[in-house]
Amino acid sequence: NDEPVIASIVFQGDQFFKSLQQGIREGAEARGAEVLELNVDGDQAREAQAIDTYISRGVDAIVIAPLSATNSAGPLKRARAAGIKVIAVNGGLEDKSIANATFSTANYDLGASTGAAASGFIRSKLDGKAHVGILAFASLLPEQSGARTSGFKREASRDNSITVVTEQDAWMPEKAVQVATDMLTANPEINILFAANEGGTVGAMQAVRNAGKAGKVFVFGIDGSEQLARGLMSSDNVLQATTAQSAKEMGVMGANSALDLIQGKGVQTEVSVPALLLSRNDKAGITSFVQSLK
Amino acid sequence: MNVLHFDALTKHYGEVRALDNFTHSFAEAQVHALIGKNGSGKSTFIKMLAGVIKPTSGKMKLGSLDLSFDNPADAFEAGIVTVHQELSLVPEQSVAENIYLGRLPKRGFLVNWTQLFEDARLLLDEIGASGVDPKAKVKDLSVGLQQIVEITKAMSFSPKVLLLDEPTSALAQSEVRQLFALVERLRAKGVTIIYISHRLAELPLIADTVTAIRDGSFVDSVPISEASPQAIVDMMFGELLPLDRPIRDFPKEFPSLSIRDLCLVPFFQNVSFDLYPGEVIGIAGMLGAGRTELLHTIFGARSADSGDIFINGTLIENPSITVMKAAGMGYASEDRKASGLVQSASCHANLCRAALQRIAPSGWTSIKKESSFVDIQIQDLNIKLGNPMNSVSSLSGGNQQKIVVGGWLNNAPSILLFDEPGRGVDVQAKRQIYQIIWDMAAQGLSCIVVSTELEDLTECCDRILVLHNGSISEEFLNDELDPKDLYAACMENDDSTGEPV
Amino acid sequence: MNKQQLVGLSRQHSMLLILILLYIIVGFTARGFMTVDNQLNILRNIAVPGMIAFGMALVIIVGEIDLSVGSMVAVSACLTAWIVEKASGHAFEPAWYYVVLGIVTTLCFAASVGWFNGMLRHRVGVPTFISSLAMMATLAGMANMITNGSAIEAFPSWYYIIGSGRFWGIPVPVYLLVVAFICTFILANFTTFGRAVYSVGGNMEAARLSGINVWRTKTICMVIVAVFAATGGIIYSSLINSGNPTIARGMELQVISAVIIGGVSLFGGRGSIWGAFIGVLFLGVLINAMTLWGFNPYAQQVVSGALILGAVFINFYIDRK
Amino acid sequence: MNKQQLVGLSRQHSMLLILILLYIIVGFTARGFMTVDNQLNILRNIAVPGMIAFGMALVIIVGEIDLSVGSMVAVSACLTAWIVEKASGHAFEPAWYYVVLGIVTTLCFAASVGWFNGMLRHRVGVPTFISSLAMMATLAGMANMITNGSAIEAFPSWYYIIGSGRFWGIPVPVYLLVVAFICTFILANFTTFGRAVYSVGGNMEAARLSGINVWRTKTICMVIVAVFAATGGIIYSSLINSGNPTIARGMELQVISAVIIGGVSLFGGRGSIWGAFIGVLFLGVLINAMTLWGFNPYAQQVVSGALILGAVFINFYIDRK
Ligand SMILES: Nc1ncnc2c1ncn2[C@@H]1O[C@H](COP(=O)(O)OP(=O)(O)OP(=O)(O)O)[C@@H](O)[C@H]1O
Ligand SMILES: Nc1ncnc2c1ncn2[C@@H]1O[C@H](COP(=O)(O)OP(=O)(O)OP(=O)(O)O)[C@@H](O)[C@H]1O
Ligand SMILES: [Mg+2]
Ligand SMILES: [Mg+2]
Repeated sequence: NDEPVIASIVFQGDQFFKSLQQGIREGAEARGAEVLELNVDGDQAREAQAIDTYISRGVDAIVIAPLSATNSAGPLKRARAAGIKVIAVNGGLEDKSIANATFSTANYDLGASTGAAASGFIRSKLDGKAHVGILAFASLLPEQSGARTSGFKREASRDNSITVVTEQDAWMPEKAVQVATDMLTANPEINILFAANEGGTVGAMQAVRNAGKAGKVFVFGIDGSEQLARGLMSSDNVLQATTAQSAKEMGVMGANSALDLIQGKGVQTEVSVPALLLSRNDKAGITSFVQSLK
Repeated sequence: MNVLHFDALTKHYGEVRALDNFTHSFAEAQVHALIGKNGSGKSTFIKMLAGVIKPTSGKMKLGSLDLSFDNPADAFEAGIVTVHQELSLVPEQSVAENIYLGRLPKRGFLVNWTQLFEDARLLLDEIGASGVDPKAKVKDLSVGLQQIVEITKAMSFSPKVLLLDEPTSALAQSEVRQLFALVERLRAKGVTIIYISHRLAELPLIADTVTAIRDGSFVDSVPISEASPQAIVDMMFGELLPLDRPIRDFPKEFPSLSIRDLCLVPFFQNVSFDLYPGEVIGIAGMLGAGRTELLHTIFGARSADSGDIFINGTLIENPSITVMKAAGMGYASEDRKASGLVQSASCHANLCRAALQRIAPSGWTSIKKESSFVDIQIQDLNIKLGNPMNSVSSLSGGNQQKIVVGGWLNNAPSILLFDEPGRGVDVQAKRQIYQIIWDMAAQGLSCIVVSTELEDLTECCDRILVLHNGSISEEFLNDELDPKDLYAACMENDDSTGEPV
Repeated sequence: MNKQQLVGLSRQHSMLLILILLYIIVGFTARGFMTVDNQLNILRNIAVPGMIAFGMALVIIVGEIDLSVGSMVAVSACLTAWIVEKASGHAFEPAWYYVVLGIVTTLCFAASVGWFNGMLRHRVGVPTFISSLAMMATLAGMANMITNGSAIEAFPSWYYIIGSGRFWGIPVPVYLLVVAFICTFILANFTTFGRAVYSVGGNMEAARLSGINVWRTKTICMVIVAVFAATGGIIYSSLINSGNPTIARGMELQVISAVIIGGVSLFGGRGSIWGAFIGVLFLGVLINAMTLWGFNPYAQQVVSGALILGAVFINFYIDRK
Repeated sequence: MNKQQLVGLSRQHSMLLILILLYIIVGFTARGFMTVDNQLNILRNIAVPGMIAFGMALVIIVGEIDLSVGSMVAVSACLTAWIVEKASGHAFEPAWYYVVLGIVTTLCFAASVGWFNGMLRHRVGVPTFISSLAMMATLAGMANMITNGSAIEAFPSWYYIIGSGRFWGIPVPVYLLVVAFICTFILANFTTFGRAVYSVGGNMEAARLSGINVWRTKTICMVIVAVFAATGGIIYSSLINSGNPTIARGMELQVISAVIIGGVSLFGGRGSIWGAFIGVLFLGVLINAMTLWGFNPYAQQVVSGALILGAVFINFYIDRK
């Protein structure tokens, strides 16, 4: 059988990557390609090994969410040398010559988008002053986590005076509830919580609710999910805004570009997929986002 | 009426016929001694009756009741209770809990602790072990006391049939007498007792009949009145040459081992003696007299509080096992399960372990290189085993003991310490071990033998020291020495048991 | 009380002393630590690892281990949410009918997994270390498959009570923790089953020869820890108000550390539920303190590793004396 | 060869038979599996877990365990990179000077951590299960601190050879794996040290009374596994051309699974290096097959869990007979 084979590699099993892989699969299968899926579970070595396996398997294209902008380069370079098309999604590689095409929403932009929303909120509701607690995932994925938090801090402090009181790691929801609760105990002056991923945002939201601080502490997050959408719609006024990526769309775009390359067509090499701000003030946007998840 | 009846009872382990066509009846309310050399199938027989293993074929009957057990609990139900050869206690739990293991008294669904301790107290008193605290943890008791707990546990079932597999192998005389008194009381109550022991001298004191097994087959069963020592040995072995301890002459000029004022609180103080090349010294003493600790200290496995050890006249500065081994010393441990053998390893590996530095001084070794050392011991000590590569745990107790000794002989020691070499070893094997000791002694090996069985010492040793209340109280030259004298010396003013001699 | 008794006491409770020391140090250095609120936070945070630790203590005392508890927490949260979601589609009211259905089914599922591990150990001799390791991957995959990778949010509004509610100011999980403690404590110390657990772990052959049903004892312990883990999953599903497959990663190691820090012997036969509680509390206070101190996350790993090592060091060192 | 011998043989090599079965199944169902290239990939992929597994087999046979190997891999990669980065600033040429400096320092560091775990076990009685668990957190934190969370890229261009180079078409890590196998195999089977490892693991007291230096034996095993883990870290640092703190997460459990699947007894005293190799190869083939099959990643977790369970089941089941 001559149908093209595409390997789809991601590094985590959460909803974002799930949607991304689903997009890749749907995009590819719509055009008659076979898809091999893999989740390397945050392991750089496993990623390198998987790429080598696909090279000897002789796939036609690899659509990958690279674990690192630099460290994922080596094996992908080998893949490219073996004549395999390489499409990077969810953030590119530092060495622009490796990927045939790159689709990304920069992590920095994700943070910045939420940061901008927070900036407006702080200015109008908190007189331009805020004490911020941050939940990140620096010991899981240092690069991505750092980019998101710095994007947030930069934008949020624009025209405001914000103090980052504490910055902790907690990316799983149940851990995040606990850490956020502890943070609020230790630093009662905190009035803004920022979480850098879905689990952290869910946890921060629940922690504020549990501590009975709804209306006093406001949560800003990153990533989109049904639970976060519901949080934004909820009347308790805890979660204010979060920035989602259009994961599925990005996956479909990646798959299409891979198949175009295989068929010898030219493609755009750098596509920036815009970040999608979901805000309490924009119910319509939230509703249409939830639709897209289904 | 014949209460216990066996019809062609058979147990095969693969090719090994552990018990073959055993047909016999044991009369009610009597003590039946079951004898046989190591590996003859005694424990196998007991284990089937106790529901631990299932017979390959054959029948067991208690009165008119057919016995067929799926697990030990079924045997208890039928009134058959066993004290196994290997101690089976839970070291971390209290004496009372061990006695009532699996049958703790309950109040509602909770354990009735008060009753548990009271019951245990009563039982222990009844047995004459009032010194044992039912709340003490078993791991804090000496081996002997643990054995008492084990027997108390069996008693608590009020058994119809009591199986005792070498209950005295870890006991000293005073405790043995307690046990016998107990057994007699049980017999009077109508309990049938099957009693396994290698201590043939005990049999006339306790048994009503003597039944022998040889190589898995029933040999004969005679009333005790007809069982002279010679007859018993004949039943066990067919023929056995009389023992002849060579009276040897060796120069007593330069001791190969000198102990001076050795102290280890609270076990012993100021122990001093000399051991000459070619001499075999016995150390006698009651259970818990601290003999094991003394040997450990001499061997460097424990450090003494004070005192000096000289080997060939040289003071050993910092005794450790490594140093002592290098100086030519070896130590055959008393407890082959806990500290003598690596049960998970092969016979081969166990025979080589202590002597690896000698077998392979360069550090490079191989099965081939080791094989000659293994084969020679299997042959010399007449160890009964299938393939040396099989696990040592499949051997009978006596053969395991020979492996312990063989392992040290491979290291060509000049001083060898034996802690209870005869525990659980049959007469023939014991004699083989003596013979080896004497042969080696003739070539200059010096030995110290510790044994709870005083007959062992009088049969084997040139000189016997008595360790009493922590110091050497008496010394006997073994010349036609009567074990009874030795026994008296061990017991003198023994305030720990409080018994008159 | 003479000197010897004092030494004996400190030996037995060395971990408790270390914990008190930690309390004093943290109390003086971490803002907000000594408030009632924060102490309740700590208790609520250790509620789930705590109850699992009690079960794990039994499992380790009986001579086995269970590495699948973290995945069990995740799959239980997801399974409960999934059942509630499916059932609520069929509209048999009121809502608590299907919440109860979800909870009961999940607990039964957990019990059967524990039973399965026990059976594998018994019938085939597969060590629980390895069967539960394989189970860890299987259950994690199942959690993802049930939820299709995302969180299921289907609970009625009052469901939050289990994980986040309070009665008389005390969080509900704390009550659950206390109940779990009392039950396991009584089970271990005052029932024949509990004593059998110690016997089997201390000397399996002796226990068998005394007619104790060794396999039933072991299997029940495996069932207990699985059920506690499932309860933990249900609490978490309420805490975060959804069935989320990413929760409780690595919790098995946290729980096992706690149990061992609390003095339970990995070789079986030795340890106590009280000790397991102390161990869990120690870790809980440590995590809480580091959050309050606001340490750099990287340094937190190093410090918590070093402190665990230090505590165990002191504990064993005193035991040695 | 009669029937009984056949059964005996299959018993001894049941895991090998299962592996062959897996090869046949995967060979027929996964495209590209049976190519020379792919087989070399598998070998290269198992090079690091493989050599660690050989060390781990020794550690488990001697009756201990080391849960810190995954973190050790990560910290070693980072440490090597960090040293190379610092040293290259000082420009003492040629480049291989400071690469060697980095590698040697890292290996010494690993050896001292292994030695430290051994000492803690010896002097204080802290079980290696718990000390290495604490070490796992500590080393992971150190890896993050050294690199400040991001990867250090400082290697000279030829450094890739260690992890990705080939000689005569065969990847360099495969040679390293083979060398590690031969060395550990000889160590375990043809040296007095190897014999001592089995004795100590089988019965520590018996080994001590035979004059074996129990603590030296245990400590050396801990050192060996740590050094193998550090070597693995160096190989990975070359493979991904940087010192990255996120690598090898959870590798300890993968390696321990492999060793146990390969028939090494968790209770010590029993097992073989050859068995460890079979276990590692089994897991390596499984991961490779999953990658080639490319089905849903969630199902992959379930399937791999179930397959490990199945393999162990068959293995123990045959052993039972
Ligand atoms: N589990 C087993 N597997 C294989 N062979 C066994 C097993 N148990 C016992 N045997 C063999 O069965 C025979 C009888 O052993 P048994 O333990 O009954 O001897 P014994 O008479 O009690 O010896 P001892 O006096 O030394 O205790 C021996 O040859 C022994 O090696
Ligand atoms: N772990 C322990 N805790 C407390 N006392 C002990 C312990 N081990 C031994 N003892 C005591 O030390 C004394 C010496 O015991 P040891 O085992 O050396 O005696 P032994 O002469 O070798 O007797 P055995 O015939 O039992 O080997 C005994 O009083 C014993 O009760
Ligand atoms: Mg026997
Ligand atoms: Mg002794």
